[in-house]
Amino acid sequence: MSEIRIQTSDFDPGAEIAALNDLSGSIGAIASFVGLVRGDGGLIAMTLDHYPGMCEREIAAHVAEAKSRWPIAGLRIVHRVGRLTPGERIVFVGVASAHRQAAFHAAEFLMDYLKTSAPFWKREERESGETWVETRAQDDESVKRWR
Amino acid sequence: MSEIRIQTSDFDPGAEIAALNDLSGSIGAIASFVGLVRGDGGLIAMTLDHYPGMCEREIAAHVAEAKSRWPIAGLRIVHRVGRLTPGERIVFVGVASAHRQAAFHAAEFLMDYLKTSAPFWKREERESGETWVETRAQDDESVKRWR
Amino acid sequence: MKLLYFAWVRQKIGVSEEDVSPPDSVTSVSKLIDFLKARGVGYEAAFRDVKALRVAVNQQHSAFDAAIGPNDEIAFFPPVTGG
Amino acid sequence: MKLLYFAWVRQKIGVSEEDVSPPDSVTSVSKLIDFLKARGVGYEAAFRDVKALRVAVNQQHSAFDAAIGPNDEIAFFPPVTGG
Repeated sequence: MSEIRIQTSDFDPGAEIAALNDLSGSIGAIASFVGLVRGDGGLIAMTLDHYPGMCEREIAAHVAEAKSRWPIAGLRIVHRVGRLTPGERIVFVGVASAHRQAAFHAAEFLMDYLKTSAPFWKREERESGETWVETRAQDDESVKRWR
Repeated sequence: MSEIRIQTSDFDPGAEIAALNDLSGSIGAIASFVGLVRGDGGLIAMTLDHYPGMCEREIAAHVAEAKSRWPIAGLRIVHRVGRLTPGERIVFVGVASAHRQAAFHAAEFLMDYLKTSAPFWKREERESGETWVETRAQDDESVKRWR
Repeated sequence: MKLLYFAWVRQKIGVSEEDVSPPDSVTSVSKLIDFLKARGVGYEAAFRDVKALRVAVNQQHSAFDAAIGPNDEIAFFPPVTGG
Repeated sequence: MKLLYFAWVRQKIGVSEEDVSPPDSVTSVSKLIDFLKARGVGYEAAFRDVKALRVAVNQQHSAFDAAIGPNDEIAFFPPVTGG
Protein backbone atom coordinates (compact mmCIF):
# COMPACT_ATOMS: atom_id res chain seq x y z
CA MET A 1 0.00 0.00 0.00
CA SER A 2 2.97 2.34 0.14
CA GLU A 3 5.62 2.70 -2.49
CA ILE A 4 8.78 4.78 -2.20
CA ARG A 5 11.00 5.21 -5.25
CA ILE A 6 14.20 7.18 -5.77
CA GLN A 7 15.02 7.40 -9.46
CA THR A 8 16.80 9.48 -12.07
CA SER A 9 14.01 9.08 -14.65
CA ASP A 10 10.88 11.19 -14.90
CA PHE A 11 7.52 9.96 -13.61
CA ASP A 12 3.88 10.30 -14.72
CA PRO A 13 1.70 11.99 -12.07
CA GLY A 14 -1.46 10.58 -13.69
CA ALA A 15 -0.14 7.02 -13.48
CA GLU A 16 0.81 7.50 -9.83
CA ILE A 17 -2.66 8.82 -8.99
CA ALA A 18 -4.25 5.97 -10.96
CA ALA A 19 -2.26 3.50 -8.83
CA LEU A 20 -3.77 5.08 -5.70
CA ASN A 21 -7.27 5.09 -7.17
CA ASP A 22 -8.72 2.16 -5.28
CA LEU A 23 -12.08 1.44 -6.88
CA SER A 24 -13.48 -0.38 -3.87
CA GLY A 25 -15.39 2.64 -2.63
CA SER A 26 -13.46 2.71 0.65
CA ILE A 27 -11.40 5.81 -0.13
CA GLY A 28 -12.90 9.23 -0.62
CA ALA A 29 -9.80 11.31 -1.18
CA ILE A 30 -6.51 11.35 -3.06
CA ALA A 31 -4.32 14.35 -2.28
CA SER A 32 -1.21 14.68 -4.35
CA PHE A 33 1.67 16.99 -4.98
CA VAL A 34 4.09 17.45 -7.85
CA GLY A 35 7.24 19.47 -7.22
CA LEU A 36 8.98 21.15 -10.14
CA VAL A 37 12.36 22.82 -10.56
CA ARG A 38 11.93 26.60 -10.46
CA GLY A 39 14.21 28.70 -12.62
CA ASP A 40 14.64 31.43 -10.01
CA GLY A 41 17.66 33.67 -10.08
CA GLY A 42 18.99 32.40 -13.36
CA LEU A 43 19.13 28.77 -12.28
CA ILE A 44 20.46 26.64 -15.16
CA ALA A 45 20.11 23.27 -13.44
CA MET A 46 20.18 21.60 -10.07
CA THR A 47 21.71 18.28 -9.21
CA LEU A 48 20.35 16.19 -6.37
CA ASP A 49 22.70 13.88 -4.53
CA HIS A 50 21.39 11.26 -2.10
CA TYR A 51 22.56 8.46 0.16
CA PRO A 52 21.07 5.31 -1.40
CA GLY A 53 19.65 3.01 1.21
CA MET A 54 19.66 5.53 4.04
CA CYS A 55 17.48 7.86 1.99
CA GLU A 56 14.78 5.23 1.42
CA ARG A 57 14.96 4.15 5.08
CA GLU A 58 14.53 7.67 6.38
CA ILE A 59 11.64 8.38 4.03
CA ALA A 60 10.04 5.07 5.06
CA ALA A 61 10.33 6.11 8.72
CA HIS A 62 8.45 9.32 7.95
CA VAL A 63 5.84 7.42 5.97
CA ALA A 64 5.36 5.22 9.05
CA GLU A 65 4.95 8.36 11.17
CA ALA A 66 2.37 9.75 8.73
CA LYS A 67 0.47 6.44 8.90
CA SER A 68 0.43 6.60 12.69
CA ARG A 69 -0.99 10.13 12.59
CA TRP A 70 -3.60 9.89 9.83
CA PRO A 71 -5.75 7.07 8.44
CA ILE A 72 -3.99 6.32 5.16
CA ALA A 73 -5.22 3.76 2.63
CA GLY A 74 -2.42 4.18 0.10
CA LEU A 75 0.70 6.26 -0.31
CA ARG A 76 3.22 6.80 -3.10
CA ILE A 77 6.41 8.83 -3.09
CA VAL A 78 8.65 9.26 -6.13
CA HIS A 79 11.76 11.41 -5.79
CA ARG A 80 14.15 12.09 -8.61
CA VAL A 81 17.90 12.51 -8.21
CA GLY A 82 20.59 13.63 -10.62
CA ARG A 83 20.67 16.72 -12.81
CA LEU A 84 17.35 18.50 -13.38
CA THR A 85 16.57 21.67 -15.32
CA PRO A 86 13.87 24.31 -14.66
CA GLY A 87 10.36 23.02 -15.38
CA GLU A 88 11.30 19.39 -14.74
CA ARG A 89 9.39 17.34 -12.16
CA ILE A 90 11.37 16.50 -9.00
CA VAL A 91 8.97 14.85 -6.60
CA PHE A 92 5.56 13.23 -6.34
CA VAL A 93 3.67 12.56 -3.13
CA GLY A 94 0.21 11.01 -3.26
CA VAL A 95 -1.94 9.95 -0.32
CA ALA A 96 -5.26 8.09 -0.49
CA SER A 97 -7.55 8.16 2.52
CA ALA A 98 -11.18 7.84 3.49
CA HIS A 99 -11.11 11.54 4.40
CA ARG A 100 -9.87 14.61 2.58
CA GLN A 101 -8.23 16.36 5.52
CA ALA A 102 -6.19 13.27 6.40
CA ALA A 103 -5.07 12.98 2.77
CA PHE A 104 -4.13 16.66 2.53
CA HIS A 105 -2.35 16.80 5.88
CA ALA A 106 -0.35 13.62 5.35
CA ALA A 107 0.74 14.80 1.88
CA GLU A 108 1.74 18.20 3.25
CA PHE A 109 3.57 16.65 6.23
CA LEU A 110 5.57 14.36 3.91
CA MET A 111 6.36 17.18 1.48
CA ASP A 112 7.58 19.41 4.33
CA TYR A 113 9.81 16.56 5.44
CA LEU A 114 11.10 15.78 1.94
CA LYS A 115 11.88 19.42 1.13
CA THR A 116 13.75 20.12 4.36
CA SER A 117 15.03 17.05 6.14
CA ALA A 118 15.25 14.14 3.76
CA PRO A 119 18.85 13.05 3.02
CA PHE A 120 19.31 14.90 -0.23
CA TRP A 121 21.90 17.52 -1.16
CA LYS A 122 21.36 20.07 -3.88
CA ARG A 123 23.91 21.67 -6.14
CA GLU A 124 22.79 24.64 -8.19
CA GLU A 125 24.28 25.68 -11.53
CA ARG A 126 24.17 29.33 -12.50
CA GLU A 127 26.18 31.45 -14.93
CA SER A 128 28.30 32.43 -11.94
CA GLY A 129 29.19 28.81 -11.19
CA GLU A 130 28.04 25.85 -9.14
CA THR A 131 27.24 25.94 -5.44
CA TRP A 132 25.95 23.47 -2.90
CA VAL A 133 22.73 24.72 -1.31
CA GLU A 134 22.81 25.31 2.43
CA THR A 135 20.00 24.38 4.81
CA ARG A 136 17.24 26.96 4.81
CA ALA A 137 15.74 28.23 8.06
CA GLN A 138 12.32 28.93 6.53
CA ASP A 139 11.77 25.36 5.57
CA ASP A 140 12.78 24.17 9.00
CA GLU A 141 9.86 26.24 10.33
CA SER A 142 7.48 24.36 8.05
CA VAL A 143 8.58 21.09 9.65
CA LYS A 144 8.33 22.39 13.23
CA ARG A 145 4.60 23.01 12.92
CA TRP A 146 4.02 19.25 12.81
CA ARG A 147 5.85 18.70 16.12
CA MET B 1 -5.24 30.35 -16.10
CA SER B 2 -8.26 29.07 -14.23
CA GLU B 3 -10.78 26.64 -15.55
CA ILE B 4 -14.01 25.59 -13.84
CA ARG B 5 -16.08 22.78 -15.34
CA ILE B 6 -19.30 21.14 -14.15
CA GLN B 7 -19.93 17.97 -16.12
CA THR B 8 -21.62 14.59 -15.99
CA SER B 9 -18.70 12.78 -17.65
CA ASP B 10 -15.61 11.45 -15.89
CA PHE B 11 -12.29 13.30 -15.99
CA ASP B 12 -8.62 12.31 -16.17
CA PRO B 13 -6.61 13.58 -13.16
CA GLY B 14 -3.34 13.14 -15.07
CA ALA B 15 -4.59 15.30 -17.96
CA GLU B 16 -5.72 18.01 -15.54
CA ILE B 17 -2.34 18.02 -13.80
CA ALA B 18 -0.58 18.08 -17.18
CA ALA B 19 -2.60 21.19 -18.10
CA LEU B 20 -1.29 22.89 -14.94
CA ASN B 21 2.27 21.76 -15.60
CA ASP B 22 3.71 25.02 -16.87
CA LEU B 23 7.16 24.20 -18.20
CA SER B 24 8.46 27.76 -17.91
CA GLY B 25 10.22 27.10 -14.62
CA SER B 26 8.12 29.71 -12.78
CA ILE B 27 6.03 27.24 -10.80
CA GLY B 28 7.46 24.93 -8.18
CA ALA B 29 4.33 23.21 -6.96
CA ILE B 30 1.14 21.56 -8.16
CA ALA B 31 -1.16 20.44 -5.37
CA SER B 32 -4.17 18.46 -6.43
CA PHE B 33 -7.09 16.57 -5.02
CA VAL B 34 -9.36 13.86 -6.40
CA GLY B 35 -12.59 13.15 -4.53
CA LEU B 36 -14.22 9.74 -4.92
CA VAL B 37 -17.62 8.35 -3.95
CA ARG B 38 -17.29 6.29 -0.78
CA GLY B 39 -19.51 3.25 -0.40
CA ASP B 40 -20.14 3.83 3.32
CA GLY B 41 -23.23 2.40 4.96
CA GLY B 42 -24.36 0.41 1.98
CA LEU B 43 -24.43 3.35 -0.41
CA ILE B 44 -25.55 2.17 -3.84
CA ALA B 45 -25.23 5.50 -5.62
CA MET B 46 -25.40 9.21 -5.06
CA THR B 47 -26.88 11.78 -7.39
CA LEU B 48 -25.62 15.35 -7.43
CA ASP B 49 -28.00 18.11 -8.39
CA HIS B 50 -26.74 21.63 -9.08
CA TYR B 51 -27.94 25.05 -10.16
CA PRO B 52 -26.31 25.61 -13.56
CA GLY B 53 -24.97 29.11 -13.90
CA MET B 54 -25.18 30.00 -10.20
CA CYS B 55 -22.96 27.03 -9.34
CA GLU B 56 -20.18 28.13 -11.70
CA ARG B 57 -20.53 31.76 -10.51
CA GLU B 58 -20.24 30.82 -6.85
CA ILE B 59 -17.26 28.58 -7.48
CA ALA B 60 -15.64 31.37 -9.52
CA ALA B 61 -16.14 33.77 -6.60
CA HIS B 62 -14.30 31.35 -4.30
CA VAL B 63 -11.55 30.88 -6.87
CA ALA B 64 -11.16 34.67 -6.90
CA GLU B 65 -10.95 34.64 -3.10
CA ALA B 66 -8.28 31.92 -3.22
CA LYS B 67 -6.31 33.99 -5.74
CA SER B 68 -6.46 37.02 -3.45
CA ARG B 69 -5.14 34.96 -0.55
CA TRP B 70 -2.39 32.91 -2.18
CA PRO B 71 -0.08 33.43 -5.17
CA ILE B 72 -1.66 31.12 -7.75
CA ALA B 73 -0.23 30.53 -11.22
CA GLY B 74 -2.92 28.15 -12.46
CA LEU B 75 -6.06 26.54 -11.15
CA ARG B 76 -8.46 23.86 -12.41
CA ILE B 77 -11.70 22.62 -10.90
CA VAL B 78 -13.79 19.83 -12.38
CA HIS B 79 -16.97 18.78 -10.58
CA ARG B 80 -19.22 16.01 -11.77
CA VAL B 81 -23.00 16.01 -11.37
CA GLY B 82 -25.58 13.31 -11.95
CA ARG B 83 -25.63 9.75 -10.66
CA LEU B 84 -22.34 8.35 -9.36
CA THR B 85 -21.54 4.97 -7.82
CA PRO B 86 -18.94 4.09 -5.14
CA GLY B 87 -15.38 4.33 -6.43
CA GLU B 88 -16.25 6.91 -9.10
CA ARG B 89 -14.44 10.23 -9.22
CA ILE B 90 -16.54 13.26 -8.20
CA VAL B 91 -14.22 16.23 -8.08
CA PHE B 92 -10.79 17.46 -9.08
CA VAL B 93 -9.06 20.54 -7.72
CA GLY B 94 -5.55 21.42 -8.87
CA VAL B 95 -3.52 24.48 -7.98
CA ALA B 96 -0.15 25.50 -9.44
CA SER B 97 1.98 28.00 -7.56
CA ALA B 98 5.57 29.05 -7.08
CA HIS B 99 5.35 27.69 -3.52
CA ARG B 100 4.13 24.42 -2.12
CA GLN B 101 2.31 25.80 0.91
CA ALA B 102 0.29 28.22 -1.22
CA ALA B 103 -0.64 25.38 -3.59
CA PHE B 104 -1.65 23.05 -0.75
CA HIS B 105 -3.59 25.67 1.18
CA ALA B 106 -5.50 27.01 -1.83
CA ALA B 107 -6.45 23.46 -2.89
CA GLU B 108 -7.59 22.61 0.63
CA PHE B 109 -9.54 25.89 0.95
CA LEU B 110 -11.35 25.23 -2.34
CA MET B 111 -12.10 21.62 -1.45
CA ASP B 112 -13.51 22.65 1.94
CA TYR B 113 -15.73 25.12 0.13
CA LEU B 114 -16.81 22.66 -2.57
CA LYS B 115 -17.63 19.90 -0.08
CA THR B 116 -19.68 22.09 2.25
CA SER B 117 -20.97 25.28 0.68
CA ALA B 118 -21.00 24.98 -3.10
CA PRO B 119 -24.52 24.89 -4.58
CA PHE B 120 -24.85 21.14 -4.95
CA TRP B 121 -27.45 18.83 -3.45
CA LYS B 122 -26.84 15.15 -2.87
CA ARG B 123 -29.32 12.32 -2.96
CA GLU B 124 -28.18 8.96 -1.64
CA GLU B 125 -29.53 5.60 -2.75
CA ARG B 126 -29.48 2.70 -0.32
CA GLU B 127 -31.42 -0.54 -0.06
CA SER B 128 -33.71 1.29 2.34
CA GLY B 129 -34.55 3.96 -0.24
CA GLU B 130 -33.41 7.35 -1.44
CA THR B 131 -32.79 10.35 0.79
CA TRP B 132 -31.57 13.89 0.28
CA VAL B 133 -28.47 14.57 2.36
CA GLU B 134 -28.75 17.31 4.97
CA THR B 135 -26.04 19.86 5.70
CA ARG B 136 -23.34 18.47 7.95
CA ALA B 137 -22.05 20.47 10.90
CA GLN B 138 -18.59 18.89 10.78
CA ASP B 139 -17.90 20.15 7.33
CA ASP B 140 -19.02 23.63 8.26
CA GLU B 141 -16.25 23.62 10.87
CA SER B 142 -13.71 22.89 8.14
CA VAL B 143 -14.81 26.04 6.32
CA LYS B 144 -14.74 28.26 9.43
CA ARG B 145 -11.02 27.74 9.94
CA TRP B 146 -10.35 29.81 6.81
CA ARG B 147 -12.31 32.82 8.15
CA MET C 1 -40.97 35.32 -13.95
CA LYS C 2 -38.77 32.26 -14.24
CA LEU C 3 -38.86 29.81 -11.34
CA LEU C 4 -36.34 27.04 -10.69
CA TYR C 5 -36.57 24.22 -8.16
CA PHE C 6 -33.76 21.98 -6.98
CA ALA C 7 -33.36 18.79 -4.95
CA TRP C 8 -36.43 17.77 -2.94
CA VAL C 9 -38.20 21.04 -3.76
CA ARG C 10 -38.14 19.97 -7.41
CA GLN C 11 -39.27 16.46 -6.49
CA LYS C 12 -42.23 17.71 -4.45
CA ILE C 13 -43.36 20.21 -7.08
CA GLY C 14 -42.69 17.81 -9.91
CA VAL C 15 -41.06 20.24 -12.34
CA SER C 16 -37.55 21.64 -12.46
CA GLU C 17 -38.49 25.02 -13.91
CA GLU C 18 -41.48 26.99 -15.08
CA ASP C 19 -42.54 30.46 -16.15
CA VAL C 20 -45.25 32.07 -14.03
CA SER C 21 -47.08 35.40 -14.24
CA PRO C 22 -48.31 36.15 -10.75
CA PRO C 23 -50.55 39.19 -10.08
CA ASP C 24 -48.87 42.57 -9.55
CA SER C 25 -49.45 42.26 -5.80
CA VAL C 26 -46.70 39.56 -5.69
CA THR C 27 -43.77 41.91 -5.00
CA SER C 28 -41.59 39.79 -2.69
CA VAL C 29 -40.34 36.21 -2.37
CA SER C 30 -42.69 35.65 0.59
CA LYS C 31 -45.70 36.77 -1.43
CA LEU C 32 -44.58 34.55 -4.31
CA ILE C 33 -44.50 31.59 -1.92
CA ASP C 34 -48.06 32.33 -0.78
CA PHE C 35 -49.11 32.56 -4.44
CA LEU C 36 -47.41 29.25 -5.28
CA LYS C 37 -48.81 27.35 -2.27
CA ALA C 38 -52.30 27.92 -3.63
CA ARG C 39 -51.36 26.13 -6.87
CA GLY C 40 -51.56 22.57 -5.57
CA VAL C 41 -50.56 19.98 -3.00
CA GLY C 42 -47.03 19.59 -4.41
CA TYR C 43 -46.36 23.31 -3.93
CA GLU C 44 -47.99 23.25 -0.51
CA ALA C 45 -45.72 20.37 0.55
CA ALA C 46 -42.61 22.06 -0.86
CA PHE C 47 -43.28 25.39 0.86
CA ARG C 48 -44.77 24.07 4.12
CA ASP C 49 -41.61 24.84 6.15
CA VAL C 50 -39.84 27.84 4.65
CA LYS C 51 -37.12 27.60 7.31
CA ALA C 52 -35.99 24.46 5.48
CA LEU C 53 -35.68 26.44 2.24
CA ARG C 54 -33.25 28.86 0.68
CA VAL C 55 -33.95 31.23 -2.17
CA ALA C 56 -31.83 32.85 -4.86
CA VAL C 57 -32.96 35.85 -6.90
CA ASN C 58 -31.08 36.15 -10.17
CA GLN C 59 -28.54 33.58 -8.95
CA GLN C 60 -27.79 35.52 -5.75
CA HIS C 61 -28.70 34.14 -2.33
CA SER C 62 -31.55 36.32 -1.07
CA ALA C 63 -33.83 36.92 1.91
CA PHE C 64 -37.51 35.97 1.79
CA ASP C 65 -38.52 39.63 1.97
CA ALA C 66 -36.43 40.46 -1.12
CA ALA C 67 -38.29 42.44 -3.76
CA ILE C 68 -38.94 40.61 -7.06
CA GLY C 69 -40.27 41.59 -10.47
CA PRO C 70 -41.54 39.88 -13.63
CA ASN C 71 -38.10 39.56 -15.25
CA ASP C 72 -36.40 37.90 -12.31
CA GLU C 73 -35.12 34.33 -12.07
CA ILE C 74 -36.08 32.90 -8.71
CA ALA C 75 -34.80 29.57 -7.43
CA PHE C 76 -35.93 27.57 -4.39
CA PHE C 77 -33.79 24.84 -2.88
CA PRO C 78 -32.79 23.24 0.42
CA PRO C 79 -29.57 24.34 2.16
CA VAL C 80 -26.72 23.24 -0.08
CA THR C 81 -24.91 20.06 0.93
CA GLY C 82 -21.75 20.57 -1.12
CA GLY C 83 -20.33 18.16 -3.66
CA MET D 1 35.48 -0.17 7.09
CA LYS D 2 33.39 1.28 4.31
CA LEU D 3 33.40 5.06 3.94
CA LEU D 4 30.91 7.11 1.91
CA TYR D 5 31.10 10.79 1.05
CA PHE D 6 28.30 12.98 -0.27
CA ALA D 7 27.88 16.46 -1.74
CA TRP D 8 30.87 18.75 -1.27
CA VAL D 9 32.58 16.25 1.02
CA ARG D 10 32.75 13.89 -1.94
CA GLN D 11 33.92 16.67 -4.24
CA LYS D 12 36.74 17.71 -1.89
CA ILE D 13 37.93 14.17 -1.26
CA GLY D 14 37.49 13.18 -4.90
CA VAL D 15 35.92 9.76 -4.37
CA SER D 16 32.38 8.76 -3.47
CA GLU D 17 33.30 5.68 -1.47
CA GLU D 18 36.29 3.67 -0.35
CA ASP D 19 37.33 0.85 1.96
CA VAL D 20 39.86 1.76 4.61
CA SER D 21 41.61 -0.25 7.32
CA PRO D 22 42.63 2.22 10.01
CA PRO D 23 44.73 1.09 13.00
CA ASP D 24 42.93 -0.46 15.97
CA SER D 25 43.29 2.81 17.87
CA VAL D 26 40.65 4.36 15.58
CA THR D 27 37.63 3.50 17.73
CA SER D 28 35.40 6.54 17.21
CA VAL D 29 34.23 8.81 14.38
CA SER D 30 36.44 11.62 15.73
CA LYS D 31 39.49 9.40 15.65
CA LEU D 32 38.59 8.29 12.13
CA ILE D 33 38.47 11.92 11.05
CA ASP D 34 41.96 12.53 12.49
CA PHE D 35 43.19 9.45 10.66
CA LEU D 36 41.63 10.58 7.38
CA LYS D 37 42.91 14.18 7.62
CA ALA D 38 46.45 12.85 7.48
CA ARG D 39 45.75 11.17 4.12
CA GLY D 40 45.95 14.26 1.93
CA VAL D 41 44.91 17.82 1.22
CA GLY D 42 41.47 16.78 -0.06
CA TYR D 43 40.68 15.05 3.23
CA GLU D 44 42.11 17.93 5.20
CA ALA D 45 39.87 20.39 3.32
CA ALA D 46 36.78 18.18 3.75
CA PHE D 47 37.28 17.72 7.49
CA ARG D 48 38.65 21.18 8.35
CA ASP D 49 35.39 22.32 9.96
CA VAL D 50 33.62 19.33 11.48
CA LYS D 51 30.75 21.58 12.66
CA ALA D 52 29.79 21.84 8.99
CA LEU D 53 29.63 18.04 8.73
CA ARG D 54 27.20 15.32 9.70
CA VAL D 55 27.99 11.64 10.07
CA ALA D 56 25.97 8.46 9.77
CA VAL D 57 27.12 5.10 11.11
CA ASN D 58 25.40 2.18 9.40
CA GLN D 59 22.87 4.59 7.86
CA GLN D 60 21.91 6.10 11.23
CA HIS D 61 22.68 9.70 12.10
CA SER D 62 25.39 9.59 14.76
CA ALA D 63 27.50 11.74 17.04
CA PHE D 64 31.19 12.28 16.41
CA ASP D 65 32.10 10.37 19.56
CA ALA D 66 30.14 7.32 18.37
CA ALA D 67 32.09 4.05 18.58
CA ILE D 68 32.97 2.42 15.26
CA GLY D 69 34.43 -0.90 14.16
CA PRO D 70 35.92 -2.48 11.05
CA ASN D 71 32.58 -3.73 9.68
CA ASP D 72 30.77 -0.41 9.90
CA GLU D 73 29.59 1.78 7.03
CA ILE D 74 30.40 5.39 7.83
CA ALA D 75 29.14 8.30 5.76
CA PHE D 76 30.17 11.95 5.90
CA PHE D 77 28.04 14.71 4.41
CA PRO D 78 26.92 18.30 4.93
CA PRO D 79 23.59 19.00 6.66
CA VAL D 80 20.86 17.72 4.34
CA THR D 81 19.09 20.31 2.22
CA GLY D 82 16.03 18.28 1.30
CA GLY D 83 14.80 17.56 -2.18
